[in-house]
Amino acid sequence: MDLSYTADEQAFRDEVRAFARASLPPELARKVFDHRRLARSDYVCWQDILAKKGWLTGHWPRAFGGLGWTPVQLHIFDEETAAAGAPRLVPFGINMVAPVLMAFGGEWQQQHYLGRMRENKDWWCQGYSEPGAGSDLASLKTRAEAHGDHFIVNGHKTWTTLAQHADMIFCLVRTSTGARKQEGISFLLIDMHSPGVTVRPLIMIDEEHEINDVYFDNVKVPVANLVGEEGKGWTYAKYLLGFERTNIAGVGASKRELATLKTIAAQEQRGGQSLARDPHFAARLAQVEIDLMALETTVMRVLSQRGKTPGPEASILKIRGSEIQQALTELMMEAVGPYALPFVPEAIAGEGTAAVGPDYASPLAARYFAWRKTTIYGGSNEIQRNIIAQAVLGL
Amino acid sequence: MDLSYTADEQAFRDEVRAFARASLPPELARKVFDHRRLARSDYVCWQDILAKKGWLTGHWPRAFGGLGWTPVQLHIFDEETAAAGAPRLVPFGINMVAPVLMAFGGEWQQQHYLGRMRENKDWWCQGYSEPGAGSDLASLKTRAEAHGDHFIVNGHKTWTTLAQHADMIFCLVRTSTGARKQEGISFLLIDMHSPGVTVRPLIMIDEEHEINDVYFDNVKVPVANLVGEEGKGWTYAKYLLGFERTNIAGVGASKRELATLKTIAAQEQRGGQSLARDPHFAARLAQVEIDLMALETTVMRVLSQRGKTPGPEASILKIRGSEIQQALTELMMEAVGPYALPFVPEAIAGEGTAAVGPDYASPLAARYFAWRKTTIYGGSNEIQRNIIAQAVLGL
Amino acid sequence: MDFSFNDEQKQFQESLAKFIERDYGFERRRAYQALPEGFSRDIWAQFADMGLLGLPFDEQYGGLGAGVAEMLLAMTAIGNGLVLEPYLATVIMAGGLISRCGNQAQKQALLPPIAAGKRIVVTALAEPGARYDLNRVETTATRKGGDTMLSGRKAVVLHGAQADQLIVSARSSGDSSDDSSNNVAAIDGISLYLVDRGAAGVSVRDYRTVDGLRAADITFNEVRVGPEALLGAEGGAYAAIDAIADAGAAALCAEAVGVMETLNALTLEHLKTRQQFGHPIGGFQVLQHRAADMFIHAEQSKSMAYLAAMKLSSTDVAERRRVVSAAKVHVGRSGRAISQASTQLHGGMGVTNELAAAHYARRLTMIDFNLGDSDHHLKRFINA
Amino acid sequence: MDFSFNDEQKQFQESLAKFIERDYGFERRRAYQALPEGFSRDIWAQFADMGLLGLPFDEQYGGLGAGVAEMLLAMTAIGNGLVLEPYLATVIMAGGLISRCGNQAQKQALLPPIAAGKRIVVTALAEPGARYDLNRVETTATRKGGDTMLSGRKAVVLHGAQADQLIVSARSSGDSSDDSSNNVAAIDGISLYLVDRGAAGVSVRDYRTVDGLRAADITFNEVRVGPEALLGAEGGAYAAIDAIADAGAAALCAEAVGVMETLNALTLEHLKTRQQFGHPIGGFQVLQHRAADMFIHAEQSKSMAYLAAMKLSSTDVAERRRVVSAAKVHVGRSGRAISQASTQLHGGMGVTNELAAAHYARRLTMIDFNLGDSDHHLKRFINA
Repeated sequence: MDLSYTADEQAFRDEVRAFARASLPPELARKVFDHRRLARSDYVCWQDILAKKGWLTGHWPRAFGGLGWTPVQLHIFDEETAAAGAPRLVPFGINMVAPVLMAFGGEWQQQHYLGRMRENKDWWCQGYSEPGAGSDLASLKTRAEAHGDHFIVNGHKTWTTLAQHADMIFCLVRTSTGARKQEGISFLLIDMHSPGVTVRPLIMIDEEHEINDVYFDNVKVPVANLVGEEGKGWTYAKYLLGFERTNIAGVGASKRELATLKTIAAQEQRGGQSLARDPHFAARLAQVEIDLMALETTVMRVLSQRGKTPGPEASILKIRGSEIQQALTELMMEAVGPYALPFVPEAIAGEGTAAVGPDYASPLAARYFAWRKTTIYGGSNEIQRNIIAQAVLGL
Repeated sequence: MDLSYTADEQAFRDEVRAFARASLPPELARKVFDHRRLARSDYVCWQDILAKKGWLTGHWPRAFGGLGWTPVQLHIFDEETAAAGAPRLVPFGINMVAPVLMAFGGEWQQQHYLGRMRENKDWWCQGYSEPGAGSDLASLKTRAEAHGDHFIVNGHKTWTTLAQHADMIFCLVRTSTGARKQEGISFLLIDMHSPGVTVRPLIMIDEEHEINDVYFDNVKVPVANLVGEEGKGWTYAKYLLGFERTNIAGVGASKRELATLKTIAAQEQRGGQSLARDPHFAARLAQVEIDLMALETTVMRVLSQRGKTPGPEASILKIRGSEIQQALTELMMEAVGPYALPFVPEAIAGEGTAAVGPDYASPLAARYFAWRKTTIYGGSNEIQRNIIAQAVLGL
Repeated sequence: MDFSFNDEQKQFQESLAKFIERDYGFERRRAYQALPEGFSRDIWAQFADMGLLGLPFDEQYGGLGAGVAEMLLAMTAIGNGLVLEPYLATVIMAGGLISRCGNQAQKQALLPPIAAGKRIVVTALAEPGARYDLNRVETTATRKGGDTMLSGRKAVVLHGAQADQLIVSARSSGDSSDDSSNNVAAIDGISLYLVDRGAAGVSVRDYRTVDGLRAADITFNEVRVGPEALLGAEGGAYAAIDAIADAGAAALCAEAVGVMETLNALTLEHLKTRQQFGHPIGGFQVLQHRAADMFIHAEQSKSMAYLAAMKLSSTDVAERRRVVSAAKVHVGRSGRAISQASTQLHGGMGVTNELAAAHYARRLTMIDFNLGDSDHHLKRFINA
Repeated sequence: MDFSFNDEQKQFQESLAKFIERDYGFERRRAYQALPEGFSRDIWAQFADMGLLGLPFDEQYGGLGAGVAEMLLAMTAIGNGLVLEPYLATVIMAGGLISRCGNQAQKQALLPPIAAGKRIVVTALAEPGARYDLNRVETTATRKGGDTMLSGRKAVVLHGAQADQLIVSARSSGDSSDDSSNNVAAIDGISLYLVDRGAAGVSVRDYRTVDGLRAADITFNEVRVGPEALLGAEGGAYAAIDAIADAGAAALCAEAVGVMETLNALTLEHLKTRQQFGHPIGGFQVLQHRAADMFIHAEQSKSMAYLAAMKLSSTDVAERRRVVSAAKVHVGRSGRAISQASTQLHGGMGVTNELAAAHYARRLTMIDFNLGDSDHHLKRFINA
């Protein structure tokens, strides 16, 4: 047992830090620090930079063109890029569908799609949830009927993050109606530019356009885009969920947000003194900081002990990670007091309109509301507690 | 709507206060304020004083020899006697079985038992819980078989509060095994001095002897002691539960404990200043104080709007009342710091042994542990939330 | 001790409920919100017809002379409907200040047109950087001949851009750093002035608030007002400001109770209808208990809102402040808990703009940021 | 970065687990507790045989020279078994102080008999009224010829009456009011002395603690000690006291993790076997989620206990204090949550003395009252 970073890990950290500092455009970092709205081009810009360096997929096995980073290296990479103000990487391709393709995809799928991911050529999104199937994912209704060398897909996905930017979507679709609803589900890759695909925005509580309804109206999908075996989609989906939960801990980003919170608290006043010195506020802030230390250590513990495949313990990371993210948005909103009230979308978008009150204040309330999603998506925290109770504790 | 006390109510408050001040033995009040262990004689002493005045059953209807106090008067009485340092009234007779006898008892039962209660002649206890039937009360197994003019009772009750002092117990017993387990339960009054009744102490987490196992081994009970109809015991028990929950809010006692907590906090030091001035502790104390204000107002609201029969909303009073009682014991224990650790039962019993550390400190940790019972007994808080969800919210 | 409403009050309550149901449905509200002023002048006129706009004013000024119970009912209905109109700012706060501090002429000139819905007056009391401390006033009032020149900035003035007139607090003497906000009587040197929103030197930055209302930051640059603009005694306005802020806080508590009622009802409806795993999700015990806690929070908040409203008329200022702060803390925290639980129970749709519940959750959360948040009032309660 | 134990450590862990299972069952523990000293000298001798009592000491003093991992494993096992023996007080705290401050002769004289289980030494550092601040020392050390006279009182000295010798902090110069406990280097004038428990002028009030251990309040009335009794530099002991208190706090965190593990296991067992309404109560979703939260708390606490243990050897004192305080806060709060949940899930029997779980819950709760509670350490964390 040695809980300090090795010299190699430390060197890697220095390298990532130096690279991020040198290559991340400062105006993009500023937008991230200030919680401004990011455009498609903002994400693509940073991912292109990483792809050129080979770091967009550094955590992939070397066999698939990655650098074979250890989980600890990946953690360092996340932490350092987040601290530098990098936007989060769009996870749906490189972190979610990629492991499924590596484990279950055909050779052409691996070469074609994984290759394009390494070069940041496609924007992927995830077609899981449906209006009637949220936490009860398996009750999905989108159908794919085989017609020779292609499927015809009809149905309605919802809650699809950034689908308006996407080139590709991976979908769970029903290819037969078996006895158990988990059976007969298949895993399909669909080109978002296909005729019959319609994206309709779902405006978020913060008036952000982040999620969408996606409609499939007789969309033709080549059989070559079926992943693995027909009817085995549920197995692949469960395999994928584990990966989704690991990344969802979001330690790197939360550490950056904690630092921002401290900066804000130092500038705000309460009763004639700095809010950071207010004992009650300081205690709440410290509690989140301690929780985050515990989470980070747990992440390291899980990663360094078990290698890359996360067990049901990953549910802890999802639960605590999302709760901490929410606590940070809540404290930030409270920190600015009455200036949490003004809502000036143009200022949040960074479109030149001045904010009302301190510049940092304007996105905070909207962000608090939007961040309530983190305990809902990726398997709600209630579902995660069910998983712990059943899969870990045997209840 | 007028939320102030009427002149009559104010006069009643003055009368109760003056009486308590004049008649409650100061050494008994001291024991109560200092959380010392109370002997049987302590309870009996105060109840005799009240009985002589007619106030032990002041809240009973005049038809049954009470004074017909309004719920607001009863609240004032509870509050003023608690503030004076009176021990709580043993509720099992006057507050629990009494309403059942008034509603469902025969004339002899009413005259005999209610009469003796008014004069504080019997100590009552409650025979509901069994080892296999806690929250699932209806699965009780104690049997009563009719043999001419008496029943023969066999079984095992547990968690029976102060049974070691009791003259009488009211019991739920099974008189037949019907289709639904709620059927075939009868409500029986049993003389604790009958042959075949054995009381075995269950030592509490604070080493207090407060609860007991009660065993019935071929105990003869006259048929005259059957309340209402055979097989209708479950109905009476549910009727009784409502009364139990109202009293359980414990506002008067919690107000006294809050005052005690403030006194302790003013005497304890943290970091060179009074604990009462410590912002973090003060904030926690204030939160409980505010919760208690809300609870008290809710009690008044429920009582003054609905008269004496409490609906399922009484579950709120049970839940919040017990949570506040626990929060008070917890803060008190924390207030004394390391001196929460010493455990000197003789000092807690007030048997002349000096306490370790401040006198007020010695019972506090034990009391914290014992008070965890308040969210368990009288229908656990989980059961109460089930009741709200189902009976109030229709889920 | 009597918590019940009399028949007249019950009738009032029912008529309010009918009005909200008929004229303030979710889609209608959206339409009002999209109007240039962010609320409906038609609705405002109907409020006037119903007597709502003069509810607490003396009858001689066109009011109904109603008491605390009616205020509770009106604000609860406003919460039920998520009403956008400037009732709090104009009737409770500005109307309250005028009733309390105004001279006969001012009352005569201002209250009847407010009650008739012809004029909107709002209060501009808080300043940037002062957070929730209304005694930290840096706006200056300087005598110039018989007139007074006002200079300074007011922050997050509710409906500031839609008002005809503003009641502005300014410092006519002393400075703000020597005030302890808990010693009301000792705070000195603050005066109130009536200012036309269109007066020279007044500049208004109008914006939406995150809970769907309108507010403004307002700058006063050498704004000249005459002697008739002074409301109440020069330098002696703080006690009135403090009292009216408490009246506003109590009204917000009642509004929050209304929001809680409707939000809880919407959430229950969702729990009973939304199917997952083949059953309504309201069958899950964890969600049942969460709903039970929401109910408990709302009931306890209602108790505190009643208590605070009752104490508004208390002659014991310390007791009034203590109870109003307790209520604001309780309602603030309960509101946070209810809005978070409701969002969670609604699942994905709960964080979209399309759901009525999302709007209720936002308002319920942001009420806490008006007239002192839970932390502010907890501190005031402790120091009371 | 490696959180795994090596084979030798795993073996050590297994042998500890076996020992606890075989020799420290609930009924056996009850019997040890009933012994006059409140623990078993036999067990203590077995600990010595296993090398536990010299675990962290240098090999030249009869120790094993083991590191942080072994300490974590030993303390976790102590928590698993709810061990009554004075391991923390003697091995971690007193042994730690001697190792750190003692001269060659003192180490030679004291450590081997401690490691052999022949002598029990404990620390007497805290004072009545000082709460958890070990720098608030009012016990005086006055020179009298070549000797030193000690006078004062020490509070809640763990196993004080069972110890052969005490390590007592006393003020040889200065006074306690001018110390800021967060500036370790600046705290001056505190010295450590070795005192025989039976020395003239030492009076001991022995008592049980609410979590089943033994402690004592000890009065020193003009107790004479020779120059050889001074441990470390005169007036310069505070840095060592602070470091050892942190070592003790980290050890308590590891012990708490062991208590949590067993308490969670007992609770799970109860949930799986206790029947209500015809099913095991572990089928109720609300109880399942509560159990899930208990598991999460325990896992997070384990992480913090590891982190704190690792930082004990850090040369950055501020960082060590910050992390140890964070761990103590986290473990304290998690322990409270787990013990409360466990009691509730056990129902009525959970608050009787007859259930093992009740004893685990008590210890878990009271650990927080040793070497600084959550509030104390939260403040230290904030000021770090």
